[in-house]
Amino acid sequence: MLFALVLAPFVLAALVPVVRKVAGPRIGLYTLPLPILLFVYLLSKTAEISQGKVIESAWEWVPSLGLSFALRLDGWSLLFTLLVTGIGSLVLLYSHFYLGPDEDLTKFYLYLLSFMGSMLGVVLSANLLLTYVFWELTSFTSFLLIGFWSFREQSRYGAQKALLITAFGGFVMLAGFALIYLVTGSLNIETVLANKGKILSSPYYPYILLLILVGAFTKSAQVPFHIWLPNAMEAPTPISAFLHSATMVKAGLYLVGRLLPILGGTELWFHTVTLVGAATMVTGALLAVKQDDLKALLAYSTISQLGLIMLLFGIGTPFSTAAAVFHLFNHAAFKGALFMVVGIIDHETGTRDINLLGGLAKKMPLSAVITGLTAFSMAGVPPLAGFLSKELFYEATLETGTMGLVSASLPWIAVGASVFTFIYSALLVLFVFFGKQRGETPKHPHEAPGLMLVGPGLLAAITVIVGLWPDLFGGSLINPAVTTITGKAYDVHYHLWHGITTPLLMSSITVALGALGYTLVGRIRAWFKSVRARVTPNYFYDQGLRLMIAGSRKLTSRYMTGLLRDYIVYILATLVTLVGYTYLIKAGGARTLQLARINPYELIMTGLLVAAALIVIRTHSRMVGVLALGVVGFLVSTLWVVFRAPDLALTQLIVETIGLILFLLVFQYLPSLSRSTEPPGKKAVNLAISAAVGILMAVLTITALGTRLYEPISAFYVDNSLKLGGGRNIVNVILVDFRGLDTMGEITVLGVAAMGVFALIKLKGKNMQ
Amino acid sequence: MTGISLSELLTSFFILFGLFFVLTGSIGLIRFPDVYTRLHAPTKSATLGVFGILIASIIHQASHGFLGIKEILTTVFLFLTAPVGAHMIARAAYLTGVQPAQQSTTCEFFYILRQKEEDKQDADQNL
Amino acid sequence: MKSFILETVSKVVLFVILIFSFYLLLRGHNAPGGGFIAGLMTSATFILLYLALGPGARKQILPLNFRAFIPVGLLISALTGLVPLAGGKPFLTSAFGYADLPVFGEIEWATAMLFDFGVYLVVVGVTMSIISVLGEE
Amino acid sequence: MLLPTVTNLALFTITISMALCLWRLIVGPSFPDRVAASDTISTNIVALLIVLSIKFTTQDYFDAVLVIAILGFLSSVALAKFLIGGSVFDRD
Repeated sequence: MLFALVLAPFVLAALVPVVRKVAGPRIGLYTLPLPILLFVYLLSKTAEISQGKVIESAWEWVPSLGLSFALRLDGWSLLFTLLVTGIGSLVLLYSHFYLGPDEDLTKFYLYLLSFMGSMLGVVLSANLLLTYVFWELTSFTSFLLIGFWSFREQSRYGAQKALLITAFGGFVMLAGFALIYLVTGSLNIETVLANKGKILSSPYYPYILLLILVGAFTKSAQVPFHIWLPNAMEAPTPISAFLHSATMVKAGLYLVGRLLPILGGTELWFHTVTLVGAATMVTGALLAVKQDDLKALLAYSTISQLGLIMLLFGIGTPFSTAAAVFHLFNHAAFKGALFMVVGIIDHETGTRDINLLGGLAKKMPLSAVITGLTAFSMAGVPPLAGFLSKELFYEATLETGTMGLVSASLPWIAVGASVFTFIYSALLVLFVFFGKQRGETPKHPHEAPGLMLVGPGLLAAITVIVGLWPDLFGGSLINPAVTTITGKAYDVHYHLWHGITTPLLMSSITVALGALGYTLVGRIRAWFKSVRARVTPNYFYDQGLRLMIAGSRKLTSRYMTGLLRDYIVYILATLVTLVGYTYLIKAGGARTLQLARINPYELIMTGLLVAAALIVIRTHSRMVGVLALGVVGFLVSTLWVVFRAPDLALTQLIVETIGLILFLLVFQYLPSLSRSTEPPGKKAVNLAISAAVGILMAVLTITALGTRLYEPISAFYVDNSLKLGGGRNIVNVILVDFRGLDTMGEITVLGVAAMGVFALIKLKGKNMQ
Repeated sequence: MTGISLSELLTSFFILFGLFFVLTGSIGLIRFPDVYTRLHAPTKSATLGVFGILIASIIHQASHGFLGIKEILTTVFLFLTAPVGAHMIARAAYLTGVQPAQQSTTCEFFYILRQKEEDKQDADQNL
Repeated sequence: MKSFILETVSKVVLFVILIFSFYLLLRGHNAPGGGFIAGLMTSATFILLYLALGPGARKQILPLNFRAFIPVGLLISALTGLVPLAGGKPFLTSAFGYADLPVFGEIEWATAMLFDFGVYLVVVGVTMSIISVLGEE
Repeated sequence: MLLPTVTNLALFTITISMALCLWRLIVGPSFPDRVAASDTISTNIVALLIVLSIKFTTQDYFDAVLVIAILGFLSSVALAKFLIGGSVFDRD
């Protein structure tokens, strides 16, 4: 059944072009039922899954590679599948209104649905290699989606950047998986989990950990690799809402969560993941404050929140994992809503520049309410869900215990980052919706159509409900996920009010400092903008790309001279050196060369042959060359006949003649043969190489005929060709019967070659006129 | 020399017969002064020379019990095509203006051909 | 520069070679011959036709579309391969037997010959389509 | 005893005549000479093969013989046509 879950979006994606003809501009609504259906199906499964039951189905895809199409629905993947399908359906509904009918809707929905399928694949896959396959699929579909408005240079740049970085991460991760396969001998997550001791103790452990973490960090836009996410904002807003806030960027977190029981628990894990998480959280928050474009602000805020969750996974205690999962769920909800609202603002007012917006509350009351709820939940203001996850976050940072300086400083970093989170959330709400109208917006703002607000409204409602009754989701969603990760049953009840505890103190400090900060927000933004860091990861990326391209161009231009002659020289030279080397050194020179008796008659024939060949070389006129070549062919065929190989002789003869005629036909187009004016040096090289190849081939054939390593198979053909093949002409029986498949291949190649020649000539004809 | 059957005698006779023409054809190819005369010799070798050897092979095979239809087909084919081949080559030589050697008689057709070409060129000019 | 001698002779010779190439094709199984050689021979015949009568005339006498030969040939060869597959045997297994026809007496048929015929068609198709394209350009 | 000597003699003389043609091919002042030379070479090869088939008394060579004859004719006609108008298939 899980196959249907993963493959259905792909099938529907394939059908989109067809459905588009029927549905016309309303294709969005036609594709809506699928994610809703999947969402409902998954909801029906939550009851069983929360009891710890696991649904599995596997199909041997490529057994030899250990790649089986194994899917597994457990607590941790259930949460993600619900996220993907739930937010997916809201995004589909939203994009129906967001994208005008003149957009290329077929392409949009086809990519979107195939993304949904591949994302489901990532979270459901139980085989590491399969995860990798779907992982790269998500990178690929996100590339297509970011570059949806391909006529804009910025979106092309953003798409390429996203693909390069995430695909690079994917490759590095694949190396990590390979090492795991090396150590544990299996790619199935269950078996890998079973002998996790082997991995932890093996010398490869640090490499495995770092390689896989790079994959996760690139996908979840952690610090050094975060630069692609802001550029990914070039994608249409529903995509940013769906991919770049709720699902795709969380795949890295999913992987970290999935591999925590296997790789986690060690000091290396704690230090790398926590530090990177903390660094991302801080940089994201700081950069978010100074952004002018609302979407960029949200992008940096996503980076900061992802850093926060990664940090929690780094701590690795069951409590911090619970906090991480809880925040992950909340973040998906409020960030999705925020992106959609920003999309509405952009749609309605025509701009996303924060300096032009202001006082929209009067004209867009509903959006103001939704943004207020979601932004303040992000800021961690009670009684919203964000406050609760912030509390859990603070509590988790407090009890990291033994890890020395790092664990001591965590709470302060957490509070610092949360202060800035509060500032930019306040910016989002107060700056945009309240206060006076700052600048002229291109379009006169008014409220979005009702149905468009359903998506963000629903998500805002969830943040409020989860805030007031956290336990509602705790039992069915959060705890099963944590149990799958930590492996031990985790049954904690969540409630909003924990009483007066240090986390509450920290929260109140954050809110106080945040409010204070907001009052000075103008000066803070100006100061942040003035800080011009020269050496940023962006700088590395752009310069690195430029240098790589320039370098490779310089390298190839050195040996790719464009002259056919040079290429042939390269090929033959390598042939001679490699084969010659193995023959002379490895095989210790010529074996006993048993030469058959050469009767004088053959000598004369070969003499004539060489003479004709010399004519071909020495001649000036093309015609004589071709003619002499014909004579060479004829003489070779007589040799065939003498050695009693009539089939070969016949074929050789006819090919010679038809070749001659083809030459004549082509001569009408060829320019006159100019004397090859190559410098003597090059001619010497040509001579040397051709001589070497000639000798090599002769020696090889003689030794090959001389040595009898294996029983020649000709014996089989000789006695079976009549019995099995029913023909006395062994060559033909082999060609047509025993080795029929090869001939099939050959004639197909012949057909394709003919088509090629035909096209070349016809095309040449066309653009000649 | 005893015990030579009739067929062996005949075969070798015809081989020699054919051989004579093949050889003379090649010698002719070398000795004759210009293209046109040179073309006469090899066609003879093609027809009569190969013809002789073919008859020899028919007799030889017949004595061994094979009736070679293919030999007859080849002879017929050769008889047909050899002269045409020579004709085409001569025509090609003629049209590309290969000069006949002095010994051969002057050839009226040459002048007619020249005339035709000149009129054609004039026609092209004033077109 | 039509040459009448060539034309008349080639009309006669044409059939000789054509029959010969079919002969080569059919007996390919037991003696030198087979799809490739016969295919080339037939293309030689058509070339002779081109030489003698020019491509235009060829269209009236032989209104064949050589490019269609290639897929047809491939299809025949593929079918001879697929039919045994349908019958459960591995791809391209060939059957053969002996049948005696009234006129020709006892002859040997083999499905491999069908395959060979497919090869024959492809070879003719390939050579002739290239030559006709070059020729008529 | 007579036949083997005769066939060997035949083989020898045919090769000689082929060498002569080859010489004409190399020297041949005008191009048609060279075409004639190559045509004769193919005829010589035909003769050679027939003599060989007599020598080995086999039937197999006759196909090759016929084919060589056909192709020899074809190539010389093609070469000749090429010489005349430069276009082998002259469009009528």
